[in-house]
Amino acid sequence: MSSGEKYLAAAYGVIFVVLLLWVVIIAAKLTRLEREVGELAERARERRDGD
Amino acid sequence: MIRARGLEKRYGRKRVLRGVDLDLAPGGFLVVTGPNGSGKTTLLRLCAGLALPSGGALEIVPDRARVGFLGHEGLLYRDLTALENLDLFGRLYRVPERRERIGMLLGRFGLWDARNERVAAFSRGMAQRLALCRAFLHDPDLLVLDEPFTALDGEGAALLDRELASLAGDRTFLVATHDPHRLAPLTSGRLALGAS
Amino acid sequence: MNYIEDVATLARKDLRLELRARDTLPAMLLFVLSTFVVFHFALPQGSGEAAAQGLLWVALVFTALLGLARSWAPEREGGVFDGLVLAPCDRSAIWLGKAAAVLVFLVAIEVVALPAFALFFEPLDGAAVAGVALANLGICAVGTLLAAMAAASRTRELILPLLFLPLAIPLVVGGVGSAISPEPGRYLLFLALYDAVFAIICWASFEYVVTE
Amino acid sequence: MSTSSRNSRVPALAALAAALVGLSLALVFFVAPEDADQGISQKIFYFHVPIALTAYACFGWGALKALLYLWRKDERYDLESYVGIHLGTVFGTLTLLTGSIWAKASWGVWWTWSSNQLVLFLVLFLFYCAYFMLRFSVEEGPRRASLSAVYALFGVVLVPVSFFAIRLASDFIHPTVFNREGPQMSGTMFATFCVAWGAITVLAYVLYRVELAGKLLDQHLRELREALA
Repeated sequence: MSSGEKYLAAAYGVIFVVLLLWVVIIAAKLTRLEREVGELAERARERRDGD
Repeated sequence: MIRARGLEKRYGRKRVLRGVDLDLAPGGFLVVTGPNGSGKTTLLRLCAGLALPSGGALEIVPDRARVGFLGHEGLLYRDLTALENLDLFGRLYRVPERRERIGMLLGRFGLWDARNERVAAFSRGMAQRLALCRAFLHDPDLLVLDEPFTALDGEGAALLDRELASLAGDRTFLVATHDPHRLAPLTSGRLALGAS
Repeated sequence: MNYIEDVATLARKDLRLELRARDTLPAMLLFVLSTFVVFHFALPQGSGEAAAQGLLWVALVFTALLGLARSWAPEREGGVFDGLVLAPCDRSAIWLGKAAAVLVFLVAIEVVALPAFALFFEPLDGAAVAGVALANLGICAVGTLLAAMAAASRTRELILPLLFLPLAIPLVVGGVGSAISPEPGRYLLFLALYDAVFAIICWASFEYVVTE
Repeated sequence: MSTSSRNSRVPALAALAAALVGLSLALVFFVAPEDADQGISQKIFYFHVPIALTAYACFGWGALKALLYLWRKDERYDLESYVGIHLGTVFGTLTLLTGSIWAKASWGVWWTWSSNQLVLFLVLFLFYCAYFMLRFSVEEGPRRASLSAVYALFGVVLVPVSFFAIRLASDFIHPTVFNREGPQMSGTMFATFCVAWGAITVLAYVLYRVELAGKLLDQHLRELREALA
């Protein structure tokens, strides 16, 4: 690969990596949210069975 | 004078006030009580126009020039003297016969001798009296006082009692306190805030 | 008319506070002079006028930052922000009064610092001094508002340089340019434009910085 | 205004974004002719410039929402302003990275002060990092929203001001010798550029909506947790 092609690949690679990073961060948030919703659902069930 | 329905205040995650109703007619004297952290200070800041409610309705009739406020902090410049502080706020509030009124208030609260001393040199009780002078300075229609008796000694408290008694009836008061009995004779309404 | 009176009242208060406490002015003066001395040793021999002008502006910007960091200290220590916000005056008068006071301090410092610079490094021509004067307006206008923001934050003065420096870059460009460029007119015009634009936006938005 | 109805369009937009990005990649690598003197590395341009333009758009969007917040005091606008500026900073970082790679490819240096656009993005990058520093150092609540909104407005004013400052500065720091902002583009090159620009813009909007949905979920969850407390 000529040096030009290397830099071209590097540039588009960087774009892809940064977007991937963003997706990872959003995925981490989604799993946290999912766990919290689970806890709340649990608490709601306890309350409903309780009274 | 003040009307609040379902008043709510949130600071991000913390909800400080919820569902507070309040009516304060002109000339009224409403005493707000409640444990620490029940949102008394926040409610008073809302009624003084220092903060916006997060929910519910709040109407305050007098505009801010006619509101006197006493907070936990003295709202005074520590490196200015008593006279300079009152002179500054007197100008901002455009108080007529400013010098005479400042002199009268300082005398009424027993601070005349310390008028040229810097607030930084004041004891907490003297600073509280000066803060009261500042709150009464522009003869406001509505007075919002947050625990006015804190740090006052016997004499200071008596002076404040006399001042409140002389103004009750033709001025409107919203006072937060831990010792409502003292204000019982003047009180026209009570509001107890639970620990939210 | 009342607006001008309020601004004057507030500015006079700051001048009185400074004369009484005397903590900001001496500190700023010593800071700018010692910075020059440090530059003398940091500056390799014969590095030319552009470098010297650049160092003048580094010293000016950071001296201004020192003054701005203390600008709202009296209000914060006495909890007086609420008192000013409640006062019937227009909230922008609070900003303008403080900016005027900071300007007086900055000019007082520069009256000593600029001749000292001319003595230590390069003489300053009329355009350079005009550049400093115009930049002072921008520094005080924007800096005072940002200092009020910093006062509301937990980290107090620590965040002020972060907020201020990106906005000060155009001022440094205008200042250095007016000193070393053969035709300084463009740079002085740019500085005047910066002052006008940012003074308006500060004047309009200060209310939202001090109220909730 | 339940958020579910507004979010129904997001999957469709995401599909559109994917299609457009795929199309523009194909155009860039297989259709667009190689630039005469810069060679193949010139193809970085097709994504570098649209990303820069999208970063400007995000900062503008954040400032618009900030203005709406100051006017309406609705928490929703503060959130939208924050997400907009957050995305603008991500794209700004990308612009700096791809820009320096392009500078290395065409001028042999990883950083050059002579490319006005790169320097402008560096200034904006510093500015908006300070935006987040400010946001994290103030208690959550209306105060933080107001301060962030005012600072965001400063940011959008700073863009043109810095642009002129940098142009003025480049006269005396060292004159620009060879910065090719917009190389002459033949028909297909320009078409590729437009498709890429469209693709990046739609992609940015999708990222914005997804991130915003995540933040709103956070908020609703908090209210739910309080209700069940």
